[in-house]
Amino acid sequence: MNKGVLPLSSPPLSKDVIEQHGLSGEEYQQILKHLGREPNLTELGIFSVMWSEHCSYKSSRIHLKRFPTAGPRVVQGPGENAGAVDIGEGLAAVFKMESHNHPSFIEPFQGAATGVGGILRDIFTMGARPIALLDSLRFGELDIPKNQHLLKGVVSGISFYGNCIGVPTIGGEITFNDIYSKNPLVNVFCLGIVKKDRLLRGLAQGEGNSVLYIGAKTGRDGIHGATMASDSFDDASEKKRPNVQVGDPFLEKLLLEACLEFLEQDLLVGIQDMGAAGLTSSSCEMAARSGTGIELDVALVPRREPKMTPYEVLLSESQERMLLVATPGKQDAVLKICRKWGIDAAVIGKVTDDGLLRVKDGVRTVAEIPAKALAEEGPRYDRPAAPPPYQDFLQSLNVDALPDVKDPGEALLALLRSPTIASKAWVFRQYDYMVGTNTVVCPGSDAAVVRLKGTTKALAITTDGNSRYCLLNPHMGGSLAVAEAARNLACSGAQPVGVTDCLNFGNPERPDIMWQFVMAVEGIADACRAFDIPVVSGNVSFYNETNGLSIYPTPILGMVGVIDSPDHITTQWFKQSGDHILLLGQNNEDLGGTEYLKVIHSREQGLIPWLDMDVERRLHHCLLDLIRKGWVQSAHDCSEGGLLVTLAECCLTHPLSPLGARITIPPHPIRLDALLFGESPSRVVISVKPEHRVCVMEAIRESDVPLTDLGTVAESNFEVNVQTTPPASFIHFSLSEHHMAEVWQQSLSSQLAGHE
Amino acid sequence: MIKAKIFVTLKEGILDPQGRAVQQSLRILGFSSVDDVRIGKFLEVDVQETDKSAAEIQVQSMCERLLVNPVIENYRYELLDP
Amino acid sequence: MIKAKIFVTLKEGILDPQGRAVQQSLRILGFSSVDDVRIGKFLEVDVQETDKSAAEIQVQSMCERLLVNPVIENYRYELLDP
Amino acid sequence: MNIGVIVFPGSNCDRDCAHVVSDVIGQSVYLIWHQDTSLRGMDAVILPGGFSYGDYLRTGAIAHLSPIMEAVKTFAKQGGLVLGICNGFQILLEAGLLPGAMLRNQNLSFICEEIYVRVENADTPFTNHCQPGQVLQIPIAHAEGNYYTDPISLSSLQAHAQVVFRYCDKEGRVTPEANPNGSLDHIAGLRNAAGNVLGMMPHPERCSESILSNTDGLAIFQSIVASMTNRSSTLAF
Ligand SMILES: Nc1ncnc2c1ncn2[C@@H]1O[C@H](COP(=O)(O)OP(=O)(O)O)[C@@H](O)[C@H]1O
Ligand SMILES: [Mg+2]
Repeated sequence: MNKGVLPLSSPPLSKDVIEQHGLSGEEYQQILKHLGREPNLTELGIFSVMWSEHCSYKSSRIHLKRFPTAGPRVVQGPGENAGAVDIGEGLAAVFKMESHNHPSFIEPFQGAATGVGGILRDIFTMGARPIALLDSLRFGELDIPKNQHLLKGVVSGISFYGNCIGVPTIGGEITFNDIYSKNPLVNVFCLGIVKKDRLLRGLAQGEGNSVLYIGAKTGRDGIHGATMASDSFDDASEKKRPNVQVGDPFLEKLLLEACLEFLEQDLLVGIQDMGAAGLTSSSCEMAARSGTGIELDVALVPRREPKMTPYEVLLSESQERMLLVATPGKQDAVLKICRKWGIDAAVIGKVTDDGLLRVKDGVRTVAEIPAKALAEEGPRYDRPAAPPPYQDFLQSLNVDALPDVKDPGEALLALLRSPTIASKAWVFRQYDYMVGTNTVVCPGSDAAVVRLKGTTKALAITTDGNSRYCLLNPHMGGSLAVAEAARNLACSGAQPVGVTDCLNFGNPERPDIMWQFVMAVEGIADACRAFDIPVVSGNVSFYNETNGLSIYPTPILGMVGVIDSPDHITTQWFKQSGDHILLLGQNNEDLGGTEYLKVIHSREQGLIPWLDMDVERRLHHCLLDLIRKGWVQSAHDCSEGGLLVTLAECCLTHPLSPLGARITIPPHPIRLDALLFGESPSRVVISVKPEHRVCVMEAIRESDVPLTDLGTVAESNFEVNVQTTPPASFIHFSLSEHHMAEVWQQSLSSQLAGHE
Repeated sequence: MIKAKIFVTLKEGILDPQGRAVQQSLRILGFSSVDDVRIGKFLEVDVQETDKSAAEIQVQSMCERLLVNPVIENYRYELLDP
Repeated sequence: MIKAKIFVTLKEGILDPQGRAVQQSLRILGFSSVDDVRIGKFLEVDVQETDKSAAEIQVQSMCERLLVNPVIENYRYELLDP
Repeated sequence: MNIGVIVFPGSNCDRDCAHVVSDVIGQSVYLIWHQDTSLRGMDAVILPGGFSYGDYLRTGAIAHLSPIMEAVKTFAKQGGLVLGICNGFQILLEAGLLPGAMLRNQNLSFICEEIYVRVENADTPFTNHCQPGQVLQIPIAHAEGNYYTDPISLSSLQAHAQVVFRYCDKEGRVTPEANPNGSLDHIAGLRNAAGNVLGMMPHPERCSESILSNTDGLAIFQSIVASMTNRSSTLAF
C-alpha cells in the first residue's frame, strides 16, 4: 500500500466539530489512542456513528449480559443480524425485533415503512425466508388529532411495506397513553425460516475475496452527522437536506429473492444489510467478526445523487442495500442473479488481512481505522442508576379510599371501549395477514400461529409488554411481560423456544432512567431463566424523550413457541354454547397499575401484581397438558381488563359471530372491582366440552393449579352473577352480546373517523 | 368560483421509488432517451370565492395544513381567474 | 434535454374517492368554501432530446403505452424548452 | 395437467398458488418467469396476486408490458384458460384481456378480510364445480379492487353473463354493505366474452385447505382441472 497518498494527517479538528458529532472529550481521547494520530473529518464521522448509542450499545451492553442466551435449541444467539433457534425437522426460526421510533415521529408513514424494511433485511441476510411480521405500537390518546395522524400514518406505512413485499403481518399490540404523545413507539418483529445448517452470517473471511454492494443506489438519506455540519460538505447553495429515508418495498422484494438465490446456490462467504450507519457499520462489523480487514473504494459505490463526499457515502442510511462477500470464483454468479432481478450491484472492495477498515476514493485513501476499534472496542459505560424520587409516590395508592365498583356492567363496557382493550381490527384489516397461506390463527387471538409447510409443526408468536407495570415496578414489570408472553403461547398450544426483545427507554444518562433499564433487564432475565427461554436477539432504543419528558419504560418481548401437531392449535374464543367455562389460577386483590384504575379512576399508580414463577410454570404445564390431550376448546389468558374483560373477549372474538355466556363467580374475600377487573397474573380462562369437564377438573387439581368453575357458554347474552362476601350480597347483570360486540368493535374506528 | 391547481412534488434528494420503476420500464419499452422520471400529485381545488387574494390565502393554508407533507414534499400552485 | 410535465387526471364522471376524502377533511378543517377536489398525477420526465417535436412524439407515445390508462384517465402535457 | 404460474418481480402469491396446484389438487405446476416468452405445454395459466413492480403508477400497469404477456395474450386468443387473481386480475385489465379498470377502494385503505361472493355464472371453466347462486367465503386483500367500466361495456358484461362473482352477504344478498371496496355493480370476478379468461379479486388459493379453516376456494381449482380434462385435446402451440 502506498502510504504516500494518505491524507490522513489532517489538521486537528475543532472542538465544535467533535461536539457536533456527539463525541465526548474522553471518547475523542480514545479515538486518538486507537489511531495513534488525529482523525480526519471522515474518520470522525465514522467513529461518531459507530460509537453512537444506537450502534455501540455503550450504555446497555454490560447489562444485557444478564440475559440467558444459551440453550440446546439456540443456533445463533445475540451478536448477529438476528437470532436463531432450532425448531426441529432440520429447520431454524430466525427472529428479531427493532424499533423505529424517532423516524416514525418525524414522518409516520415512511418511518414505519422503513422500520419494516430494516427488520426484514435482518432476517433474510441470515438466509431465512421471512414468513411473519408483528408490530408493537404505542401512541398518545386519540382525543388529540396529532396522535390520530401518527397512528394512521404508521399503520399505513407498515401496511404499505409489509403487504407489498408479501410477508404477512400476523399480529402485534397497541396501547395508548398520553406519555407517548410526543414519542410514539414503533417496534417491528420479524421471523423467518431457514434450513438449520444453511444459516448465513455477517462474515468477511478470506483475504482477497471480493466485497460486493447490491441494492438501491446511495443517496444522502439520513446522514446524521452530515446534516448538522452540512456546510462543510455541500455547496453553500444547496439547501439543507431532509433527513427522511424513503422505503421501496418492491426493491426489497427483489433483494430478498436475490439473496435467497445466493443461499440456494451457495455463493456467499457472508452478508450483512446496511442498516444504521450504512456502509460503515456493515463493513467494519463484518471485518471485526471475522478478524479481518476490508478495503473499500467509495468511488465504486452506485449513487443516486451527484457530488457526494466520501463522508456522505459512508454514512448514508439509504434503504434496501446489502454488503456481501462472495465465495471465491462465485462473483459472476452473484452478479448474474442481481441482473436477473434487476438490482444494482458493484464490486467495491476486498477482504484484507490487516484488520483495518480502509476507505479509498479512487486512489486516495480517505480513512483507515482498525475495524475492531469501531465495532467491538468502543466505549462501555456503567452509568449511574438510582430509583427516581417519585418512585414511592407512584407505588403508594390507598385503594381503600377509592369506592368499589357500583355498576360492573357499565365498567365493563367502559373498558371494552378503551382503545387499549378494544378490537384492533381497524389496524390489522389493513395488513395482509394471510399472504403465504401459512397463517392458521389470524390476528385476534392470544398468539398468531403459522404452520410450517411440509411439516406437521406450527409456530405461535406473540409480542407483549406492559409499560405501566414497568413504570411502577420495572423489575417485576419485566418479569410479568415474559410471563404474559409465555402464557399467550401456552394458550395457543405452544412450547416457548426463544425470545427477542426491544427495550424502549428514556435518556440513559439520567440515573432514574438507567435504574429503570437495569431493573427491567434483570426482571426479564430472571423470568427467562425461570421459564428456560433463551434471549437470542434484541434491540435497545434509548433517548425516547421530548422536552425532558421520558416515555414509560417500555420493554417489549417477542416470543416464539413450537406447536407439535395441528391438533394442538388452540384459539381464545368460545366455540360452542353449552361448553363449560373454567378459570385456572388465583384471583388476588391486584388493582395497582390496572387498566381499570386508569379508565375508571384516572389513576396510574399502585403496587403491581406479584409474579410467582413456580405458579406460572405449573399453569403452563397443566394447560399444555390439557391441550395435548385434546380437552381444551378455547384458552385465553387474563391480562388488561382482568377476568371480566377476558370472559367478554372469549365471547366477542369469534370470527363469525359473538357468543354469550352464563357466568357465576363464587364468593371471594376481595373487593368486587379487584375480583372482576384486577389483573392478577397466572390466570387462564378455558372452555371444555361437557363430556370432558370432570376429567379436566380432576387433572387441574392434580397439577396443583387453582381452579374455579365459572359457568357455561351460551348462544346469546352475557350474564354475570357474583356473590360477594363480606358483606354478603348478590350482584347480577346482563348485557346483550351484540351490544358488547358493537362497543368493542367500533371503538377504534369511531375514534379515528374524521379528518384525513 | 376560483379554481386552484396545485402541484406537489417530492423534495430534491428524496428517493422516488415510483419514478425509478417507471423510468426503468420506459427504458425497457425502448424510450432510451428518458433520463429521469419524478412522480408527484396534481390537485384541482374549486374554491367558492370571488376574490383572488382571499382564495390564495386559503389555498396556501390548505397546502400547509393537509395537502402537502412538508417533510418530504414541495408545492406550487396556480389560481385560475373566476 | 427537454422536460415534459404530464398531468394525468381521472375522467369526468368517475368518482374520485381520494378527492372526496380530501374535500371532506378540508371542510372539517374549516375550509367551508371548498367545493370540489380532484386528485391526479403530475409526472416530470426528462428526455434527452433537443428537438421539441421529436420529444413530443415520444412523450405522447409514453403516455399511451404506459403512463395513462385511457379507460379511466385523461392527460395533458407541456414541454419545457431545452 | 400442466398449470403455469407467472412470476412477475413483485408477485407474492405465486408460491401460494403453486402450493395449491401441486400439493392440494395434485397437478403439475410450472413457475414461469415474466421474461420468458413461451407457454408451451401449459394447459392453463394463473396470474397470481402480489405487487408486480410494486404496483407503482397503477396496479398491473408495468407488469402488463412484460415479455410473457404477449404469450399470455396468444394463449388466451387460442382458447387457453387464464385465471388472474387479485393483482393478476388487475394485470389482465391493463393488458386489455378483460374490460375495465381498477380504482382505489372507496375507503382508501388496504382491506384484508374474509368476504362472501355469489356465483353468478356456474357455467364457466372456472366455476363448473359450483352451483348457480352458491355463496363462497373467500378472503380479499387489496387496496385497489374498486372495479370500473363505462356504462356501455357494463351492460355488455351483464348481457353476456360475464359477471362471474358478485360481493354479497352470508346469505347471498347483494347489498351495498356487503361490497367491501365500492366496486361497480358489486363485481368481484369477471370473464371475457369467449369465457376462457377469468379475473377475480378474492384469493381462492388462501382458502383451499382445511388447516386454514376454509376450503371454499378449492372449487375454483377443481373446476379448472375438470374443464381441462373434458377437453378432447390440449392446445397446440
Ligand atoms: N398493532 C397490531 N398489529 C396487528 N395485530 C394486532 C395489533 N394490535 C393487536 N393486534 C391483535 O389483536 C389481538 C388482541 O391483542 P392484545 O389485546 O394485545 O392481545 P393479548 O392481550 O392477548 O396480547 C391479538 O391477536 C393481536 O395480535
Ligand atoms: Mg393474551
